Amino acid sequence: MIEQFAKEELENVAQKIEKEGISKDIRKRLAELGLLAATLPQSENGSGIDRRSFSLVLMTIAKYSASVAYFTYLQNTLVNEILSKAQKRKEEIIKIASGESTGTLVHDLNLNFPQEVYIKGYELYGSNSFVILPDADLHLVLARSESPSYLIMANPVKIEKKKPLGFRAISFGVASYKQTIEEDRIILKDADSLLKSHFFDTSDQIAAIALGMSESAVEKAIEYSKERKAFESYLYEFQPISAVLTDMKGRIEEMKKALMLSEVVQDRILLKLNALELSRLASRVALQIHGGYGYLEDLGVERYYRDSMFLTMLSSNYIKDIKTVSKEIISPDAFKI
Amino acid sequence: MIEQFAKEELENVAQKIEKEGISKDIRKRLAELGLLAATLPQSENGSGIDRRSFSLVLMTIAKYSASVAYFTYLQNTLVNEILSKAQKRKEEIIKIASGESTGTLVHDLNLNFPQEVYIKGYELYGSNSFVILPDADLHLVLARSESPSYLIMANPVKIEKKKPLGFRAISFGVASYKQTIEEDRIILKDADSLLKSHFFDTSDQIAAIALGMSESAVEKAIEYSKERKAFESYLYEFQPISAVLTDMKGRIEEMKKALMLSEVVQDRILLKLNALELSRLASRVALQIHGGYGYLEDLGVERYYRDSMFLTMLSSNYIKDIKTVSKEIISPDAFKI
Amino acid sequence: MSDLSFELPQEVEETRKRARDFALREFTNELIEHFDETEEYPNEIRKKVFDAGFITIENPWNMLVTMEEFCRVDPGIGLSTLASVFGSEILLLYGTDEQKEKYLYPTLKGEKISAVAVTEPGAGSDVAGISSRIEKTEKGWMLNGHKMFITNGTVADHYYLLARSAPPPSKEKRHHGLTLAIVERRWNGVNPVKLKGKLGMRATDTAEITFENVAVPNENIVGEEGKGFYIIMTFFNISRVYVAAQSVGTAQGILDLLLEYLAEKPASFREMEYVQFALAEISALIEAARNITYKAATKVFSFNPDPALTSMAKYYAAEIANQVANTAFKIVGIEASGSKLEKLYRDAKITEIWEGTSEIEKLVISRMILKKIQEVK
Amino acid sequence: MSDLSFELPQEVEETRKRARDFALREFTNELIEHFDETEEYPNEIRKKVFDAGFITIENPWNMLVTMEEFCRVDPGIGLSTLASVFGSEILLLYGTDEQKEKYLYPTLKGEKISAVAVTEPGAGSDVAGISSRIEKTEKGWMLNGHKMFITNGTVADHYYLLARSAPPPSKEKRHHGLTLAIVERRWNGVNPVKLKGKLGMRATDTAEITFENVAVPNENIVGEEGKGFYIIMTFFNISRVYVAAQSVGTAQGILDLLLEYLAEKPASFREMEYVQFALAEISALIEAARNITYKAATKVFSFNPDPALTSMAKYYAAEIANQVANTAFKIVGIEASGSKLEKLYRDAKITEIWEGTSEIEKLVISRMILKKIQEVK
Repeated sequence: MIEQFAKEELENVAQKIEKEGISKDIRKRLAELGLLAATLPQSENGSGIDRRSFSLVLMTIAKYSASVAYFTYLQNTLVNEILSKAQKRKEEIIKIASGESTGTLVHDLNLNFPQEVYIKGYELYGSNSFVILPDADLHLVLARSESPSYLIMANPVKIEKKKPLGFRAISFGVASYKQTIEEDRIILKDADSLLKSHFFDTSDQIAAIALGMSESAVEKAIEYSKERKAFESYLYEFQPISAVLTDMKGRIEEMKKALMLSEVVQDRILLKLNALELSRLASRVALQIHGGYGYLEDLGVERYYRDSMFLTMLSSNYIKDIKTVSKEIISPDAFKI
Repeated sequence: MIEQFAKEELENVAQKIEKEGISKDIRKRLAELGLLAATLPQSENGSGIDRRSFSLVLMTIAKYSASVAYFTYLQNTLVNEILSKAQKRKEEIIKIASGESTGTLVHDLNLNFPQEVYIKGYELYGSNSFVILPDADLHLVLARSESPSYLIMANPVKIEKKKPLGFRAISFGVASYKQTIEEDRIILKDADSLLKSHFFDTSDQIAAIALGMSESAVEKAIEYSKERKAFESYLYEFQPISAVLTDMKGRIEEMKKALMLSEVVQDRILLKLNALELSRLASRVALQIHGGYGYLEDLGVERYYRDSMFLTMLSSNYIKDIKTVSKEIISPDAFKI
Repeated sequence: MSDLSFELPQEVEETRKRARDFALREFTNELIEHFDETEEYPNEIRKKVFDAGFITIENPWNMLVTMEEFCRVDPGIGLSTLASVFGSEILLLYGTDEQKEKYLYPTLKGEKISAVAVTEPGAGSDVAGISSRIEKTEKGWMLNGHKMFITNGTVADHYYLLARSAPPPSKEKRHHGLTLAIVERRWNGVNPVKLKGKLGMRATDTAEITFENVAVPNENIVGEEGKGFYIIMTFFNISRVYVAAQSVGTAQGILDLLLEYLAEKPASFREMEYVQFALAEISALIEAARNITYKAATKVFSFNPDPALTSMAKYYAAEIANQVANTAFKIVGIEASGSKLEKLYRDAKITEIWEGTSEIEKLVISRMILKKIQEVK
Repeated sequence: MSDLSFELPQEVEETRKRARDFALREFTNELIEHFDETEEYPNEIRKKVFDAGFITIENPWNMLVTMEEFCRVDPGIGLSTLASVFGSEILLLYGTDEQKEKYLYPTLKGEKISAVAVTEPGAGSDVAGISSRIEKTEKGWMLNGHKMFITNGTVADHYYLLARSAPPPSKEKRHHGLTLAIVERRWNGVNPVKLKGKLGMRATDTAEITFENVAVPNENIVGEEGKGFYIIMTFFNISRVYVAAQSVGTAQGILDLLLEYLAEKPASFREMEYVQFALAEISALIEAARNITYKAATKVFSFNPDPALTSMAKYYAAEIANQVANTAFKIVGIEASGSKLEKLYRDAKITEIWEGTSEIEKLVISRMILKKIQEVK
């Protein structure tokens, strides 16, 4: 069903979505399919989809529109993982789950150096320069204070959009805050470590998006290799081309299987890193096979090249990720020097 | 149980086995554990172990002695896959399954160019320079003729052993044949394609051995990184060292999962290639971390370096393997030029 | 003690310095963003580059290091300005005095812009596979065809164009019967259309051009009729060295940005061994790419080209530029967002594609090696 | 038009040719196998190498290309014979006339064999971490310690040995207080034990050596007391260039073997694009490794060493040698079994380990880069 939705409603408009953004119609369709509060139990207005199936959903959507897949991931993160766990703000959950409004999470956990959003008393101030979907209706903002950190429902005083490298259907930019917040807008305390473990835990969902993108890039390349001739032979007849495509296919299949069985968080993080790397490689190969045409946006191939790197930047920090796993599987003192 | 056997009966003598070969005692123990006719149904004197479990067995043994794992694989290939499928020579099956005698398969399927073993009428002649276990009691020889190829039970007139790069517990070398064979020593007709599909189909077993070796190499390296200091810190504290070890661990875990779900033959072939590559990389990393000590045979680390390449050479031909899969998943005309 | 020297002549090093200063001063972030955004051709900067004397083919080393230093700051503007004389070596080597007078010298004076029109929709790297036709008429020649991805396509005054003048004598001799002609953009029947939406190098002008019954006078044929393939291959041997320099410059630019990033952050960050290893690896790769590029250039610039070496330089340097971009991102991550690093990542990819894809380069290299085997036998 | 030149002087190229001919003639397959099998030191071949005039430090380029060409045929015998003067640069640069007379000149005449004894069981790449002690006595010095992986350890007449003569003044200055001494193998208390069972390079002599109350006369101290670390680092800057050449030679040897294999097989096999691409990639990598090695050598041999460049050469060339071996195996597969390719695969690995592991090289490179950041700030 998701396959059908993605194929029929996203495939042909994928390029248009990139230009015009994810429309309310698409959000509504995602909502109808129960994908905006996917893993939330039905009792809490969710769809009760199990985690593994949700990963497959993301992978399928990513094959047709990586932007829509990432958007879906982001909305679910807010709704399923954060708002619902915080046992708060039922009305916001419903709004996002229904596609009525959009939400975003403003944090600096994948950055090498913290962004300056602080809370002092009830005063929230500062800005973050790397916000995905800064024009979302709902901002959940990780704010640092002297002791713990807080996740706060806030409204930016100013946003400044920048053209992102990838996921151009989704806005990106700077969001600045300056407001006095009410008590009930504090969603989580000690939000830093809770968010971190959330991100680590959902690493497999990012891996799923990366794999969907990889698969799609490779399939496009195979298709093209069957249409395009050079030196009077089809591209796929050339050994190095079929070898690299076959190799990619194999690695995708391998990681898809690993995705199904990755229960431990360290495995998920490493799978994410590997899948992201694969997606960058697959997009580079696909672009290369398309030659000059691949370098033009018309064929929709260069998009994979940008999206795969942008997804990497958005959802992983190699040093932090590998450090986290090293400490777990080698020694708490690992990765020190 | 297998873990216990491997740990107790192989770990401490692994280096000794490399020097002295796989003794009859070890064969007997493997037989007692039902590992020499592992996947053969009990009705045919086998142990009836399912395929997936057998892969795990090979992986476990390979962690302690790659030579013994490969030997086990080889004996099973003969007994389970070939002799039993050919519905012939029950007494040979029993002998090998019991560890009483050893068998080998003499073929050229992983070579770029065929070896010269021919059959003309009932005359078998020629030689093969790349035979594993040429001093086996039983030789199953792939002999080419004008039309189909045959698998023949033969006795070499001469063998010449060479020191192999890896698996030094197992002999390796040239075997020459010159004999008139009896009708009933022809095991298979059109053996070429049957053996090919056998090797492709059991690619996951080779992957399992490669993964066992990788795991063991990485674990040895982690252990050493916790004992050895440089610049007054333990090696594992250095970021590049913990990063590479963590990365390897992740890839091993990933492939282990893929191994469990690889049902399609193409997936198995590609998994084999990836696992072999990983084993070479892991052994190189492990040796590097051990530094000069790694370069000496005493620590048993350089062995992984040799064994991983030797296993690669024995059980895959990159060009042939990738071509086979390319033709299957891209087009019958793929990988042509 | 040795003839070996890895030092460029002082004059060239001075040009390098001047080029770097020029690029840092003139290729402002604002302009870089502007041309990346609008995909306009940076004609004003081109003129400045001319006036500053960077475009000269007297000592090609000067152009080479300028290419490197310009691309280090911005490959889009950098290449775009320097490539305004694209193809000049063709006339220099094969042109008649009249052709030089009419086309080459005005170009080298900055009065005209040239382009090379070889690639076609159906024939990218496979030069011999082009299907544009140039046929003899009573008065001269008639051109019909379709060219693709032509750099400077809509801004050039004239193209050095390859078309088929006779059918290939055999399957093995597909590269026979191609003829090179100078075709002016403003002639009747020439219709260039700007291609927009490139991943990177958006300051370069790229066009699709159709030619419909274009009359080409006899005097505009370059070299011998039917021998255009060789002329173009000779030219590629030169132009590929410049693409290698583009790659080296881009890679160096990425390292510059990474070092800038690190310099702004607390020392503890850059002292992490993981970061140090990445810096070491990147530096070694750039060093290797630069040496091989210069070595190929010494051959080409002394009229003794080594096609295998040139192809190694082109393919290896392109590979390195892309690899280095990936490594830099692994460290900087999302903080590179909106930065020049992002742009160089997009720009770098073209180096594996134009002037012969990496695949073509590898075939050139291996054919030279296999020839040796053949000779030995 | 340019000072740049990638051509070695004719004299050096002649030496290279002589070295190649010598190696092809003298390093027979039989001998290669013999020394690989027995792990003996090839002393007879060493003498021949001497007699043929290959061991000379007058023009170090001659030694460098000889190293390359010897290792191309067999790294074990090749390095082992050339390294019989290992450490000579130490005396050349820091030795007294008496030390030169007694140790250096006889070594350079082939009458003695030298070795460098730095590495210890507990301190490989971490030179400052060594714990052998050399202490002043009434008459001279007393040495106690334990050295490991010493090339020529059981065949050398004397060692250039580093030991601690004073405790480090602080944690940051661990490299202070180390002293370099010439120690003869036959002195009382010196006990070298040959290490057998190496993965490759089995024609080289490798030893573990214990020193028990070894009396060292005053005149055997090299350079200033306590400054041994600097002497050794200066020496490594030289010796690493030779290891880079070893790697380049090994890599080239692997390519030779691959080409030999291909030449013997039907042309259709080597004309497969997959094989062609592999050849192209291998050739480009070797070209890159050789250039960087020669560039580092131009610096070192003109007494203007660039440690970052030397480390790049050492690490990059080693990386390439190992990578190239892997690629070659991918093509030849099991048919390489028992061939020299197998042996070169085993030999190649050491280049990433000795004379500073690849990890150490990377730290040297990045420290130089980070220094620049520091200076700019």
